[in-house]
Amino acid sequence: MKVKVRFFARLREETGLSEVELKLDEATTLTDLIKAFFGDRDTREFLIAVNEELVEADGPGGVRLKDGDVVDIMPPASGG
Amino acid sequence: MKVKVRFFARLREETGLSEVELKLDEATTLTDLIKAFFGDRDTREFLIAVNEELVEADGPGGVRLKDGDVVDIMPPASGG
Amino acid sequence: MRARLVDRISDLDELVEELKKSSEEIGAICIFIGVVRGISSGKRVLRLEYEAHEKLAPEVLAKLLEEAKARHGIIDGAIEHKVGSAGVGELVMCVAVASRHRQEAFRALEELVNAVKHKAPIWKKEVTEEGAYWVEAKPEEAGQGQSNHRR
Amino acid sequence: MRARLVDRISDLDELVEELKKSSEEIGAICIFIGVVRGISSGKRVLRLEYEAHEKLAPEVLAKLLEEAKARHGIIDGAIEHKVGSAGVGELVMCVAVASRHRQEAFRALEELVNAVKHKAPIWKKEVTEEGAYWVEAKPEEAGQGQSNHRR
Repeated sequence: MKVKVRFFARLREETGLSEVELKLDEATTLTDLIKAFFGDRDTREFLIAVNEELVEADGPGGVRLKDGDVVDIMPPASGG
Repeated sequence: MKVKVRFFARLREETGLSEVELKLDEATTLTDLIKAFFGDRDTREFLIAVNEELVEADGPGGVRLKDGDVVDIMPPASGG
Repeated sequence: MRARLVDRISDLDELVEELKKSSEEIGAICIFIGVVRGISSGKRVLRLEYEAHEKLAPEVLAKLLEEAKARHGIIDGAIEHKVGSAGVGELVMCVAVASRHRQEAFRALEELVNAVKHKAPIWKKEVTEEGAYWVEAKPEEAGQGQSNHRR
Repeated sequence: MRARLVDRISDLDELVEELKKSSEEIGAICIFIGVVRGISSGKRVLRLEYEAHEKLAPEVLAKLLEEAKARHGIIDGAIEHKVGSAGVGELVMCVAVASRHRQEAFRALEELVNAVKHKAPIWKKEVTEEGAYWVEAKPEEAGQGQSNHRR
């Protein structure tokens, strides 16, 4: 399957990436995807959205990805 | 001595008086003056100013009046 | 620090500009605005009538601002209170505080609004369809056994 | 209930007028305004740069307003948050709530301001004389062990 990943703010600068298209195994979960970029960093360090809906990467059973998904990886909120 | 007494808001309507000039014995205290108009009502029910300075009518020793004083008798605050 | 009685509450954007001028360290501005409600205790309100001790009220308001500055470390503040007749929807009170961070602004604002209502020699008469009443601070708020008086 | 990202925070007097329109029962309006400080942690600030998730941020802000309405019984509210570059003294955030009485307005306002800072996908970079830093929520505020990251 093909998945688009977008990085925001500090994470865009850290990775040097704004947006990438990835070809993944069908079994790849959201947690696998984050690990591929950020190693063992605590996933609670990120805000994650799939298809522009906020999700819990560590929710029960993990989050399954499917072809065409857009995954947004964002730093924690720091507005105001 | 002569003392001017002014009444505000609800107290002006209750007494029907806006401003009165009184001729008082030299020994008259602020508490005596309030009692003359309002009987035994708790003086904490009023805000009192003498010569446009807020005072505690029931302060230690009471408040002495002198010739020419202006006494303002006001209801408790209710702005906002 | 400006504290005054007014016929009409000032423009808020101008007030914010004025507060901001006092220091480049201001990071938070908090504003409370009192508005005349159309219904009070189930009665239709026609208007409110505010009376104040014209000399004492501004002095008390200024003192409350100074106390809030000392106690909460706010940088600047302003209080305006309406006097005279106010129709439904009219702005009748504005309390604003400017501070470095938001926490002290929240604390100072709430305390100031309560203090204005319970300490400033300002009185409010509610004129409703069923009559006119002098409103007094609720006992639980004022911390004394004061009941409302009807006229 | 309006929640949006803006280039420039709207006129406050217009906002108050708009909030008042939603009900004649409104008696209190509380507003928080965030301002860019000239000094941060002892460094001179040149500007802040705000970035947001353009689709998600307004949705999260709207949800926060709905939650505040349900939890505190406020009548109406509005949130505006700046995106892009903001100079010292510029208004960058405005949260306003309108309610029957002041207590629920104070509670809702403080909770909303904290929630905007800790839940909305909006990020802030501080550009100072000594360098540029992404600012992150302080651990004691966010309730998690997140440290600030320097770039």
